[in-house]
Amino acid sequence: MTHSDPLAPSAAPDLSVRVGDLTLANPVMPASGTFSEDLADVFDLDLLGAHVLKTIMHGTRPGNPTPRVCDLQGGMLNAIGIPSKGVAYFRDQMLPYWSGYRAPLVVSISAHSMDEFARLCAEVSLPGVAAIEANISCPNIEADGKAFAMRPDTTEQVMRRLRAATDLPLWAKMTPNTGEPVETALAAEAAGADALVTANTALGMAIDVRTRRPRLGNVMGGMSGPAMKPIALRMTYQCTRACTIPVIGCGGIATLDDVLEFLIAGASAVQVGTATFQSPTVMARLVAELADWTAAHGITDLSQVIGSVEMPDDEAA
Amino acid sequence: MTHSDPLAPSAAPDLSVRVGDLTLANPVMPASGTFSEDLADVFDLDLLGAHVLKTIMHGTRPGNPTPRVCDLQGGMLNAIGIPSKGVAYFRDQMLPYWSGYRAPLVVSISAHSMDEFARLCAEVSLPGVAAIEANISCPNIEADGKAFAMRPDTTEQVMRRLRAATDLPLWAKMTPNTGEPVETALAAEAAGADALVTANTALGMAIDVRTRRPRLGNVMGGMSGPAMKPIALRMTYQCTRACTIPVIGCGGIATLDDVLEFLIAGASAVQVGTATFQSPTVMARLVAELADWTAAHGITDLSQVIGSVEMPDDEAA
Amino acid sequence: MTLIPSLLSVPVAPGIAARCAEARTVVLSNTPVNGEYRLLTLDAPVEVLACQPGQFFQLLCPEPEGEHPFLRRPMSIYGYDAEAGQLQFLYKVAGAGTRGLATLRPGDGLNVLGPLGQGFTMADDWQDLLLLARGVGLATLAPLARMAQQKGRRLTAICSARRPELAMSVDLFQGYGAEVIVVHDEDGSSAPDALRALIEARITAGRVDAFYTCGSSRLLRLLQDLGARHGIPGEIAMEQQMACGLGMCQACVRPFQEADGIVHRRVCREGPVFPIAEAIA
Amino acid sequence: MTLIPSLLSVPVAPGIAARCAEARTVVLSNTPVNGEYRLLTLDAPVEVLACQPGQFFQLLCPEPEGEHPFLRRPMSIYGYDAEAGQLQFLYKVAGAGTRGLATLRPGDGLNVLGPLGQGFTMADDWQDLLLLARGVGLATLAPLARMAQQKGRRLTAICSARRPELAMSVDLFQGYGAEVIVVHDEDGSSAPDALRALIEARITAGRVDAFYTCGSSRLLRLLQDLGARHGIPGEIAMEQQMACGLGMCQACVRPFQEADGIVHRRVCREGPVFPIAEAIA
Ligand SMILES: Cc1cc2nc3c(=O)[nH]c(=O)nc-3n(C[C@H](O)[C@H](O)[C@H](O)COP(=O)(O)OP(=O)(O)OC[C@H]3O[C@@H](n4cnc5c(N)ncnc54)[C@H](O)[C@@H]3O)c2cc1C
Ligand SMILES: Cc1cc2nc3c(=O)[nH]c(=O)nc-3n(C[C@H](O)[C@H](O)[C@H](O)COP(=O)(O)OP(=O)(O)OC[C@H]3O[C@@H](n4cnc5c(N)ncnc54)[C@H](O)[C@@H]3O)c2cc1C
Ligand SMILES: Cc1cc2nc3c(=O)[nH]c(=O)nc-3n(C[C@H](O)[C@H](O)[C@H](O)COP(=O)(O)O)c2cc1C
Ligand SMILES: Cc1cc2nc3c(=O)[nH]c(=O)nc-3n(C[C@H](O)[C@H](O)[C@H](O)COP(=O)(O)O)c2cc1C
Ligand code: FES
Ligand code: FES
Repeated sequence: MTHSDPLAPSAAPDLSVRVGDLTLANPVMPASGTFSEDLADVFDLDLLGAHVLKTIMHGTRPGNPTPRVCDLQGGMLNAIGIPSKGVAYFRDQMLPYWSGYRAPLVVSISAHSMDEFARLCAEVSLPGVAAIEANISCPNIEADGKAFAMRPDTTEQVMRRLRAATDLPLWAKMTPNTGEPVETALAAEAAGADALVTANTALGMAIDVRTRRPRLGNVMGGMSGPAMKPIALRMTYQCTRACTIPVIGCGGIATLDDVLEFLIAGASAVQVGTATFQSPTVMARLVAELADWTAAHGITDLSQVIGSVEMPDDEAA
Repeated sequence: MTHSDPLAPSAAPDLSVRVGDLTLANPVMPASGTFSEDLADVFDLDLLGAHVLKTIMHGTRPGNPTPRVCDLQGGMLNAIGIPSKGVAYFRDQMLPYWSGYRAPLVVSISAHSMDEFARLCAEVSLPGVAAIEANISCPNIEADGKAFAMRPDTTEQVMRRLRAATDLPLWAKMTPNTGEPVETALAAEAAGADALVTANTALGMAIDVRTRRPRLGNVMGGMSGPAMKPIALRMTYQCTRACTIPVIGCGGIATLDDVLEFLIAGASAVQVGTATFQSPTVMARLVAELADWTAAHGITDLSQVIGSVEMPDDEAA
Repeated sequence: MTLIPSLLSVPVAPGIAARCAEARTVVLSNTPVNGEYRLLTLDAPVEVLACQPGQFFQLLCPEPEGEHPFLRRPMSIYGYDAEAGQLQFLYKVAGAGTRGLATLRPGDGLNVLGPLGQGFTMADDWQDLLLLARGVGLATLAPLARMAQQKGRRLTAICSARRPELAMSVDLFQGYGAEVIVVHDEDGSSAPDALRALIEARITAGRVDAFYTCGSSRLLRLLQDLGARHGIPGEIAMEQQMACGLGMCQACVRPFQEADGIVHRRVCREGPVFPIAEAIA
Repeated sequence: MTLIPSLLSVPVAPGIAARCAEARTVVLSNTPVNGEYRLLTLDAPVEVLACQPGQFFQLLCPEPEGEHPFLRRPMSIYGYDAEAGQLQFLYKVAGAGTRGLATLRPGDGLNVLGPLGQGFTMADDWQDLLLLARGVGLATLAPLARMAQQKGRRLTAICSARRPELAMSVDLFQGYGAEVIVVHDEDGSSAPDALRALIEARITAGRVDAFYTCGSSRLLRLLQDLGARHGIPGEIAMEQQMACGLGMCQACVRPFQEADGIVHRRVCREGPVFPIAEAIA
């Protein structure tokens, strides 16, 4: 920054937010699986509040059969699976690259068993990693969307194992497919999670009526994009009310109003996924638009926005 | 029908489907809460496969505070609640009107306790009623969307009480908010349900960023319309695979392709809700379009379509 | 909007006198009026033109770029002419739906549903009528002027606005023989006390048999108070969020004061016009 | 599409030689070609015009009435001209996205992302080139003709179609000095055996150093077989469902045969052009 007039709009208002012990320069970060170094061709990745990588698993895995994506009205389905090159590739090839950025690096991990999950967690707790996001919610890994985050007991067990395996800030990525969103959030908090991410994709399906085949090779997959926004916002609101740890909103965020909607509901930061596929520059624009908005509204600290939802009057209908 | 040429497209192909012991002239019926006698101004209600009424409860109730609806990208939220004029009003005022139609009448009921539910079920089992749809899933009745259909045990308990209370065909309306859709479906079947309806609305929320207030007076509400279609289709598919009783698809159906998508996934019939708000004539048009489609594709019986989804080849990705 | 309702026509049951229909209209013009408002004139089929003042339509708004209005938007009938086959709406660009309406160009199609709801009544002994409204509310009351003229009633229209030049429909009211009084915020003539004095003077002169108003709680409270004091009946057109507009979904209820207590009525079905005395501001 | 990407420009990091950009273009023309196909010509900024034949763009298609294409649609570059500031796509109207493209009129804006992927290569010893493609695949191969001419190579283009008059790009190939052979279904000249005979005759005459093709599995298998028998290398442009087009999401993988076994590569990043020998039909 070389500007001298602190009142000029370009004086970059302070958009910093805290997520537990971590301070982010702004609340906008990518959602896991929708981001990679390829995006650096389109904007300066250091404009982001953090970098969140595609979930990695311990060994190498091919991922799901194709087609792996299809589009919907207001969203998409994916069943990428978690193609993974394994932990060694991450350590040797990816970490050095990402360490070159100022933005804190969040590493997303997953596993089929608690042992493997804890081992992977310890192995990725390396210098240069700012936080670990535990993807306990990927609906593609186990049959019919049953993941750790579907239930409070499995959530608490796996998060305790991860908590013991690392000293880094530990985020738990929740699923909208559970019938107990609040109970699982409380279980993650009780197990020592430093933040929650609400949420991963909603389990869905689509059929091509001409071929009578499912549109995804995996038959079912995760719905993301604006279509799931009301569900993700509801979970964000439920979790911020129930828990004391910060919540990171995620699901369908594409516009400044969406960012504000999640912050007002209580999110301390937001993740943007599918919108990047529609417009790869969207996250950089959201940061700029948020700066303009705070300036225009006299907001000096985003804590004036976060959780500021007003409850309706208690008037009769 | 006075046409003489049986090959002319106007010879009204047979669109009848069976839902348990009930035969419907065609698979298209309204979803509860999105239909009333007011629609008779717009098309002949006897064009429908069945009539499904707004859920009634035992006593009179005012419903939720306003605003009760808001619109979304590809859908809407509602928190109408169940304003009810009680069972006497149904018996004396509504039943005589609906008995004037040929289309079978399906009465949707709900209650806060199993006792009240069973009593209401017995009281509405009247001549002129063809089936009872148990709304065990309305997300607005109990806090945070917890309804009977959220869990297999409560589903089984309440459905057993209802089964004992009536000899009429009994349908169970499921919720997409459960983490155990298959288990609750199996529980409803085990308790003696004759059919399942998949599904009621998905719990969501929206905030007006200018006023910072929730867009619904009730804060949270049920998402319906195209945005929830992939979730409802997934549940329909899961339930038809797991259960032997018929499944009625519901959620986001608006076009002929949507109807076909649910039938191909395994639904024996479909319910149309929110689409009627966009176009009140939509159900009548869907019946006509389905007739044209069967004629054009040489389909003589919808059983050639129902459940005809083809699984992807087992090729590697 | 999501659906493109096809032109396939569907029959109503024999014996039903349909009060409304879903119909495709064609835009004749869509022009700005007064900066904030637009007048939309449609070529409409006769089956939707048996309208009453105070009734409304549900419009399936096109999607403006980047926005997705989903539900229909309710709009009062501003003008209707069965012989000319025309239907008019006066609307204020407020959000996604009305921004969508503003994109309509002559020749474009627009799917409408209506006429809906219960319009204004005009009892035989309501000879001297006083109409009080503000902003887009004047659109809702505009067709009353024609009704009054047809029935040979005297109508005074008090048009309230932020600035005198923003008062709408003045010409239209005058064209139907109404006396028009423009009140506005700049000289304070639109303030409740000023209005109260203005109206009470006319009541005292024996020149008010009934009130008509719409929208604003402030104006409603004023007329409720004056009506109660002086025994003057009247009607108000009210608004509420809607989904179906037909009476099916119960989204659009408002509370009303009846003798036995508060009841809920559907704005789209029992309304949008209600007795002033029963409305709750 | 949902987002209306604003024109706000965002910086890339210093030192990055960006291979692609998200840019707003303006439609110059969008005209039917051969009934099933359309040619879209865009006025495009120079930062997206450093293209290679075989690369593609991701187009943010407008929504046609009643349909909602959500993801971008991949389209091969049919023509590009950095000096004139023009970019062209030849597309077949297939579904919601391409129906949306078909609605574009001169002057409309279109958001594009590109150029993406790895284009065709042309090794120094590939002097005699044989190009074989069908339908819209010819669009993908069209810019190769210019590249061949610029590099002074001899190109033979075998254009396959259902009927002779449907063979596309014949003029374009000829314009760049290629020999064009049209084969079609009506006289059986497009059948695999007929093609095999045709191509083998040329190989025998020593007139084929490399193949280029795209799309069809049938043509791929034919060229793989001929390539293996006669030791002729070549390249194929492949397709797959995509989400991001940039390499981030891993949606677009296809299996390839490497020495050690089958590997997955991203069509959008490692491709869309791959060695014919490694592709799996
Ligand atoms: C019976 C009736 C008659 C009306 N007549 C007119 C008229 O003649 N001219 C005019 O300009 N406006 C009129 N309105 C208000 C008009 O319906 C809203 O301004 C319009 O729906 C706003 O939609 P939007 O998408 O532009 O705004 P948004 O604020 O984005 O709308 C969001 C949602 O809120 C609803 N909504 C917003 N404002 C209102 C409101 N005042 N009443 C009910 N729902 C609302 C919308 O329908 C939509 O579902 C009338 C409303 C009713 C109920
Ligand atoms: C690298 C590449 C280059 C291409 N170049 C051209 C070209 O120059 N001209 C042309 O006409 N077509 C080309 N295609 C195919 C083109 O992308 C599809 O025809 C188009 O996406 C269809 O979209 P739709 O909405 O009209 O059809 P729909 O069938 O409704 O599409 C549904 C979904 O399937 C995807 N899809 C459909 N067909 C294909 C396909 N063949 N490959 C990948 N995804 C597909 C769509 O992108 C969309 O997400 C190319 C595809 C790829 C991958
Ligand atoms: C193509 C794709 C791949 C994804 N991969 C992952 C993943 O590997 N790990 C994960 O936790 N979430 C993954 N997600 C979920 C996103 O991180 C995010 O939670 C979800 O898409 C909702 O946000 P959105 O609507 O902004 O996309 C993926 C989503 C998409 C669309
Ligand atoms: C305004 C509204 C009211 C509803 N009321 C009821 C109800 O009383 N009982 C019920 O079982 N479902 C009710 N539903 C849910 C619908 O019956 C249906 O399950 C749901 O809307 C999904 O279908 P759709 O996307 O076609 O609307 C209601 C839905 C809406 C939109
Ligand atoms: S809007 Fe549906 S009942 Fe009034
Ligand atoms: S389309 Fe996303 S990696 Fe290729």
